[in-house]
Amino acid sequence: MAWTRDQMAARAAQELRDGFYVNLGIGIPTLVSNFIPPGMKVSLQSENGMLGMGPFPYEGEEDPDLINAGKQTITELPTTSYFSSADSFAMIRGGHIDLSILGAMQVAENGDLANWMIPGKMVKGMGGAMDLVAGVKKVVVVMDHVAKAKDGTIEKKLLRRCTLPLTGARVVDMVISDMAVFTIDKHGLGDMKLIELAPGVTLEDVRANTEAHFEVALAKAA
Amino acid sequence: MAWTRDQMAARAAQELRDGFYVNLGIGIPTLVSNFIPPGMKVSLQSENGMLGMGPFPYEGEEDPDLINAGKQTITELPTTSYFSSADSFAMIRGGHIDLSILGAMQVAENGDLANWMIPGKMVKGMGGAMDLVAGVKKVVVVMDHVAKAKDGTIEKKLLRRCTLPLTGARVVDMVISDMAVFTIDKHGLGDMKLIELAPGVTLEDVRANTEAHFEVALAKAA
Amino acid sequence: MQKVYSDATSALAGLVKDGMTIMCGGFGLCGIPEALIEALKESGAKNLTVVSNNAGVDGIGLGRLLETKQIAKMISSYVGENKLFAQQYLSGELQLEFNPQGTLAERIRAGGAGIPAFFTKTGVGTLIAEGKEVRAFDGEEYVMERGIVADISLVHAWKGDTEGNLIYRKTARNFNPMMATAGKVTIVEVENLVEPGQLDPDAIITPGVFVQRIVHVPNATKHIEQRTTRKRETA
Amino acid sequence: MQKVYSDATSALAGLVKDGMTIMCGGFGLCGIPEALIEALKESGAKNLTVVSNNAGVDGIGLGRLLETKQIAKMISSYVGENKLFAQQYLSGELQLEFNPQGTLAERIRAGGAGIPAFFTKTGVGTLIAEGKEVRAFDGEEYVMERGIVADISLVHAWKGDTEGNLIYRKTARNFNPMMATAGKVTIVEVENLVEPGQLDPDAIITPGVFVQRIVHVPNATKHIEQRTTRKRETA
Repeated sequence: MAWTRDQMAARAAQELRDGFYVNLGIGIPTLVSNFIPPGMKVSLQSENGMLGMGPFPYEGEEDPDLINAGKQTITELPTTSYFSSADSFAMIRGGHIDLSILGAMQVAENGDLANWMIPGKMVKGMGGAMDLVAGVKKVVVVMDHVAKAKDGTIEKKLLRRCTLPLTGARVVDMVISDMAVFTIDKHGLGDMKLIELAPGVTLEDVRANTEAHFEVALAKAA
Repeated sequence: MAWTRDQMAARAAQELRDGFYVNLGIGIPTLVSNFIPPGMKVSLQSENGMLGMGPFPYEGEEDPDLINAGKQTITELPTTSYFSSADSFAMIRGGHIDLSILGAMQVAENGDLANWMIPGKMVKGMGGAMDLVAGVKKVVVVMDHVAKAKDGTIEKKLLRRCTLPLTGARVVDMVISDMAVFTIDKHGLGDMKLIELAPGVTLEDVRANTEAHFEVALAKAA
Repeated sequence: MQKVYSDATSALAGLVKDGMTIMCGGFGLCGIPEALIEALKESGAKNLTVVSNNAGVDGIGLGRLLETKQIAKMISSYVGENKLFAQQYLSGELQLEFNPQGTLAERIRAGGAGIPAFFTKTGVGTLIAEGKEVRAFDGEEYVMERGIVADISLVHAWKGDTEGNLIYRKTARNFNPMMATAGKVTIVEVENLVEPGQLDPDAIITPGVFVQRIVHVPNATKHIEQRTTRKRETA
Repeated sequence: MQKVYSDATSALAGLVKDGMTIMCGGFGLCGIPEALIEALKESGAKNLTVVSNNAGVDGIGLGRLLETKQIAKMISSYVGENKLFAQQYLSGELQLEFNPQGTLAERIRAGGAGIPAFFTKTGVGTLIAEGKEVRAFDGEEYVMERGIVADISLVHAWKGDTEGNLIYRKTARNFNPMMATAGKVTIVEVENLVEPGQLDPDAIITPGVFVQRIVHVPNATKHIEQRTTRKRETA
């Protein structure tokens, strides 16, 4: 009864505002672009050096010189501009991007985020993730509430403190999982609040799958 | 019998090399562009944000959007590029300009340079001078050997130590005055050497008008 | 999200307050946002700190704001082409902070790029380094300079689309692109206002994300400070 | 002063030495200087430190230099799209220094701009900040990062004139412009070589001063790492 990937993306899209400049990570965050409300103007930034990212190209129209940060072929729009990666991260670091939506391995109740390395495994690198979470005005994590291993064991991902190396300390403002939505007051005391439950998910379900301490602040009963 | 302004500029032009990128200050340094040897390619940088500066425009063709760092109307060349002042000074600070030729109020034997303020007088500012002397690979000063006041008194300008506030510490590589040419080993011990005399100027004339200690290293007898 | 405003006065409306820090593009009188400066004058805001390489001349550019004594402090590299400036400075009415031109440009770039401080060789061993941290890297000394941001940046561009993408013309670019990135609110006057898609996306210097308000100034007055020419060779 | 060389091999001739630091433009396989990488392979230089956001894939781009074990160390933000990389890294043959992508881009920009160090929030409180100075400015913590320069920068551009003025195409720009500024010697391959005057001077991204050698690569091979498309709606 938890949210599907598309439903999580749709919920994340509720954080968009007219005129926003947004950076979307790979995976579920990419789907958010399918749920931009009609009439709302949202510009997508790609950290390799592009603002105003269009959809995937039609087959046969792929341009090797036109890719997003996930190295996927994309298209340009009438509003598009290109710039160097230095200028792109100046834009990000300088706080000019309104919203970053990205995935996570672990999030802690104080807003700490881990999504780039598992010690002992081959590490591919952090790419632009550390810059994005440090620089973008609002950081929304979209992720499965728990990780299910192949052997069926479950690992919690919403923790008191991250156990994996951090991508950023006190950087997450909101977590949208398949079970629920939480806000984190990262600039204040780091308080985490449960603000929404997915349909059919109970507070007890969330408690059972969450290590982080959180305050319950649901707008209506689940 | 000392060098004229044009002769000083011509002497400074001997420091140009084929392919050099050069920044010329206002006054006598501007004249150096008239003495670029035929066949030698020299590109002039203007620190407000231009590389490949052309001559003054023909009358009636002045463009208010096309000025040099002295705010004079100029022209562009086929090789011209424009950039922001931040990019321009990144170019200067990063050591990409080969030669800067500029005027001075005082130069010390260790390469210290003063050319931007006289305490007690209205100060207009240093503009780009501090950046140029700190960043450009080679700094050549072209100036009158001494300053003559209206009342006829003479003040020496080549000193043991500058008395005016500095534009840069240990920045000058060469001084071309109306009387002589000196080199300064600014990265070494700061030794100053007299290497040339203007026609008709004697070593004694130079000594009498110079406070700085210098070694005599003339290629031929004066 | 409509970024285009009908005129300079409405583009500034509701934004300007006494005591604000305002960045103002241009070098000398080249590429200055003259219509926006006039609107700033009309706003009557006082006690302003203005970051601008120069301070205009008497009656033109920032010189206009000196007439009304709206500027309390200038952060500049070269000033004093105007008598009013010298007068107000010498009487103590006007504060002045000199920055080497390249340091000023880089401080603004840093402010817009989320860099609170950086090291530069410019000014080491001079008055500029006094009271600042000096540190050696690889045997050479550098002084630490701070990034700066403004409450409002006023920018002049050659072409802009309704999205806020900007292109500058020749040396009128100067301080405008960095200032566009360093204003909490950036207001731009453009000589040519076009629809999205009419600018080459590879040639856009300021992406629209940096621009909050745009005003079309089709007949911008332009001034020449030092008119220098050469004689046409007769054939 | 002739900057144009007849081919990539001659453009590298006499410059490359064992142990050098080489910057290599591109993001993924987009905008990589493939002909120059091939010439670097042919040079046989060993023990190289390569600064590049990524490390190519097996058989393409920097992957070619892994085959010959010419790279001793990579300074990158994201690697491992190739088996050879993982293999050499895990066996200890290849050193790896990870930098956040924006920090890497800024370190290169700083290197080219004469800035030995700057502060950034990126990486504060993470492994990246370990052993580095962390300092608070206005109540927020920042980590100090160092500028970097290279002995040689290899750059790919869309158009260049014989003067070395460069223009890039779409997202193939990426790391190329900063690297062009941060090489003691910068060598560029251009898809289109034109005469001075054929590029719009307001649209030039890399001014010629940064470029020492140019080679024309008219039929550059281009690769797509992730081919993603949408279906055409039927009318």
